[in-house]
Amino acid sequence: MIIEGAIIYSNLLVLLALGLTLTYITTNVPNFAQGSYAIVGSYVALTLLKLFGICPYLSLPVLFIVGAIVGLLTYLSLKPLIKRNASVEMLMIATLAIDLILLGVIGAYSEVLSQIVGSTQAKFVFANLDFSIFGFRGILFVSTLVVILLLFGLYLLLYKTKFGIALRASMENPSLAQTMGIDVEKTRLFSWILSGALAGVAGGLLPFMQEIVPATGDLIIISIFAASIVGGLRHISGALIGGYIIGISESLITYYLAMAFGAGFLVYGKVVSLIIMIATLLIAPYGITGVDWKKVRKRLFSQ
Amino acid sequence: MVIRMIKIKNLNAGYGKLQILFDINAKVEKGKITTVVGPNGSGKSTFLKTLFGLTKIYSGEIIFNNKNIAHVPPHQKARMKIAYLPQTNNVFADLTVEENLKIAGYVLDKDKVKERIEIALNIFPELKNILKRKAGTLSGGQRQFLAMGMALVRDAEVLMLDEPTAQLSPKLAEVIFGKIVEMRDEFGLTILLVEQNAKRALEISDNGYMFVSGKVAFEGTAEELLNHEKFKEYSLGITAL
Amino acid sequence: MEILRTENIVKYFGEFKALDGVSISVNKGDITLVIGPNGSGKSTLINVITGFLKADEGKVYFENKDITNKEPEELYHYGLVRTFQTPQPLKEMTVLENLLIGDINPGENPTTALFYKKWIPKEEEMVEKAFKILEFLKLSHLYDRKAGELSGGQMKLVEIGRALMTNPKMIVMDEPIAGVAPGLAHDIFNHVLELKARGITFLIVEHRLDIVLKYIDHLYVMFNGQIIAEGRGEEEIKKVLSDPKVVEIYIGE
Amino acid sequence: MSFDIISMILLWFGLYYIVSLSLNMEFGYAGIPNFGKALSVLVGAIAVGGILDRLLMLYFKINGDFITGSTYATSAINTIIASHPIVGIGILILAIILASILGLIVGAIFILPSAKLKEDYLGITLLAISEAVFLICTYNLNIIGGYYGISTPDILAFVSGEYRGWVFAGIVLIIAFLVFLFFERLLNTPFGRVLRAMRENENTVRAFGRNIMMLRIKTMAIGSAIGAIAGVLYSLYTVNIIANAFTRVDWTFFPFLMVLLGGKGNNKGVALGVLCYVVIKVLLDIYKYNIKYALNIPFEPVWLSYMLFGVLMLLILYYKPSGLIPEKPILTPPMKKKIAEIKQ
Repeated sequence: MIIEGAIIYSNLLVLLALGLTLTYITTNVPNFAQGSYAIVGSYVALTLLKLFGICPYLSLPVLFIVGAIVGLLTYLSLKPLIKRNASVEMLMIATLAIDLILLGVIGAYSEVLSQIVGSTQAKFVFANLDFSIFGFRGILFVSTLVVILLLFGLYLLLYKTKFGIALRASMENPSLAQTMGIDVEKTRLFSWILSGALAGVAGGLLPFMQEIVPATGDLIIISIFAASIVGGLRHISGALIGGYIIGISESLITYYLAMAFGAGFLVYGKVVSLIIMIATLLIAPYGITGVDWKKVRKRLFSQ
Repeated sequence: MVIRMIKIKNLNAGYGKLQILFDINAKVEKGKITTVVGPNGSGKSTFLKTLFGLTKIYSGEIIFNNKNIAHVPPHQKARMKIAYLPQTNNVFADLTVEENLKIAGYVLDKDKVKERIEIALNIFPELKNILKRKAGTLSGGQRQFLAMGMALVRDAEVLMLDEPTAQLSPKLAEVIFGKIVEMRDEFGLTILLVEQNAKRALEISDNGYMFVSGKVAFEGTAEELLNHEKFKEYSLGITAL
Repeated sequence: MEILRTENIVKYFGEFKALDGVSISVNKGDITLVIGPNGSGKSTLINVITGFLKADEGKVYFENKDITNKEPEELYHYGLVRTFQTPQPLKEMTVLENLLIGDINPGENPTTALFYKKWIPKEEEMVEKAFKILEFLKLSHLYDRKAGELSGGQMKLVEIGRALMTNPKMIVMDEPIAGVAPGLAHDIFNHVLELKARGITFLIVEHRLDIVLKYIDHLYVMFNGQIIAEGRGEEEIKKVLSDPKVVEIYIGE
Repeated sequence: MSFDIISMILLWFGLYYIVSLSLNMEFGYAGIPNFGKALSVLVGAIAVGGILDRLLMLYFKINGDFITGSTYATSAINTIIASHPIVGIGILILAIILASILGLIVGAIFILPSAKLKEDYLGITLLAISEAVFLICTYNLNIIGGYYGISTPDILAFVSGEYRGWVFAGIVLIIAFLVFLFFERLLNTPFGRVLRAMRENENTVRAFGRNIMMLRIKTMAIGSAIGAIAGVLYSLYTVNIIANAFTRVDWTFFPFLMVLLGGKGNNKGVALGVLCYVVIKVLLDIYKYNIKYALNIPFEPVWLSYMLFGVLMLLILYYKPSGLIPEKPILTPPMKKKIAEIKQ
């Protein structure tokens, strides 16, 4: 059962880390608001459930769109700074500011929703709504399916369409892409929209896993960054690898620590992510996908 | 009648506050190879970058088809049938050869791209067997073929090449020069070439410019340049203007 | 007498061999120039010498001490300073502050900084020196301007001024006059000459032979990561520049 | 009522000025994006709640669990302070010393894993470390009582309740002023100059013999020591520590807002930034229900303040990135003297 939870959590981390990595590659902005994007999705799903009785699984397409809009708005508000060549510190502070605005909006909204529904909605879970197959939780299948669909879709997009190839081209070398007539601006816009959309979907699934409060986004952002950094912030595939490494180790290591030292250890999941992230930064600062494996092999064999 | 393709008037440009080009006047004629030579640091590569809009232009005009394009952004120049090949990083290393060729035709419609890729592969048959390889794994010569092939795919009228033979063996350089001539003769392309290998480049060119310290030292037909009394001193950069 | 020597430096960038066994020797008090076409490895060589890149093979000796792959901050203490190809001024700081960074003051240690008596004497010395250098470089009227507001040529001068603050034994310069108008470029090299007279050694990468040729003592020509020619003294330098091999790489045969 | 507002403003001004001054050295001068500023404040709370309280328990020989034990210990010491004010002041000084030492060590260790990284990775790592320690302190009740909270000594037990706020504000302001003098003295020196140089261009600073890592470690050690002092004052003022209070928003984001608003790299400018923020914050805190009902907002005003301050931050970044009072060149006494000579 603990493995089940680890896989579900990893799937969600992949969705979130992928968005973070995408926007980092195209615009060089580490987005501290990525976690809150997801919580926006969670609350929209909650609203649809409470007001219209729509099962959160069915509202995923809506969350995709809502997330996309949030991503788009973020990019538009960062754009004046990017145009001015603001330093990366300033851009990071700007995303922290956007994160705070989102937190304010989510918090305010949760109270408004409570009043409409007539009961407090400051905390909620969807786990009780979930179905089960062969004793496994439905979220395991749904989140895995979403990740598979996403990867398949991304593969089709990036490798089979003209725009996708252009997107990869402008990620690798924006100025050369410009000389080919590619409007690099469009690819940036796209990456922010997709990043928000993925987070929105992740947000719809997250309440099946854990309790949601308005500030949950500020908590999961650590795991998201850890996943992206461990995998390597410069490659899309890094988010996939990092998402599973962090997701599984965060769940399993804390679980076994808790078995050994008592249930109190369950709350230290984020500490595990942090330690793995720091270890990665010290050994391979550009993450697993950033390692020059040829050089490593050479060094290993020469000794 | 000589149709002027590009005319450059009193161009001053550089990077940020570092001015590299001083009062450049030049013209590039249609269907001909114009070569810019000069010692290192004379501003010849900067000249190409400036024409394509990758540097800061302080003053001056770049007239193309009767329009001043000095301040048109690069991605729009690509749509005006101007192609620019940087000296390094001129292919997408993470993309396959085929994808590179496709992306070169980004602004064209689908059938046209197919047709142009066909043409490019005819001029560069060397690429046919390596279409599925990632460009990052190619040798220097193959990469240069690919870069030039990409320029052909774009169906450009003007081709600006920045030192296409740099760091290639003399034999490969010779092949590249051959392809440049072929592109001019087969498709009537207008080619603006910047070359370290001044002598050989001028031998295949129609017109030439010698740059020294960011200024035009002398200009004329390629032959006139080659026979200029100070050609060698200027090329080495030993003599001041 | 030799001050700096490299032995068979090899440097790879991925698969590409940027330096392929480079050995040079720089004599004390000389102005040594390295030329070569773009991509021949000149900048890589001086980045390896000054510790900004790490050599894959080979050794660097400075005053017969092995300094291979030492960090830049260590090399400074050997008396080896450098300037950069694109000027890297501290843009938001004044010209005077930019120069003062050239020397280390005990007051840079936070614990010493609080006790003014311990660092004021050195600071006084440094300020005097900075203004002398500014005068020497004819920049004293600009002392309170932000470095980011200067022209490209003035920035290069500020860089040289900063390098002078410590009485270095050797200054490595990466294209000190690129993008500098000829008049100012000659000024810069006249300063270099004066400093040479005071015993400072120079290793310079520069393209503009038309300007620098008459100032230099020793010339290396690089091509494809190797030294292909070398000459010391006016006669030999002339010979190098008419060497068919050198002419070929510049003009093509 | 209005008097209370003034004492609240003074108190918060002092607390936030201390934090912002230390952040200004780290971020404004040295360019270190310390998104983990809250950690240093939390360290101050740990010094008071985690160490001082335990020392008191030892002193009064109180056994039993930490949370109840510290309640007995603090009430025992409060009785003593009530009749011997000098003990209260002594505890304050002891706590500050403890916290500074702890802050010094934590700051130096805190930056270690990231001291060699680029700005973006640096900021991410500092934020993550700070957040992780925050979580541990919140959920582990044995450090500073976690989300239950523990009581701390009332160093002003000898002052009657109605004046306590004023006296405490006075103490905080005096300490804030001393911190200001400390930073002015520390930074108008070659040290301040080399920090700015590091912010502008690390390569140049390295080429001129400085070790970036050592500079970052020293800066963060000092910055965290000072930040911890604010943590001590805050914990002693509230007479009660709850780990949840040391959030990233309150102790990292808002100090960044104040530094950027006032003018990064300018200690006096930062004072203005802090004042602007604190006046708004205190007024919002006090009048939040009046605002809520007057404007008919259907939610807690704290959310509204998040939105407002987030937007304010964006506006500063757009229109006034150098702040209300931009930084000035560092002029050491010898520089001033020489410049005066030249101008004559």
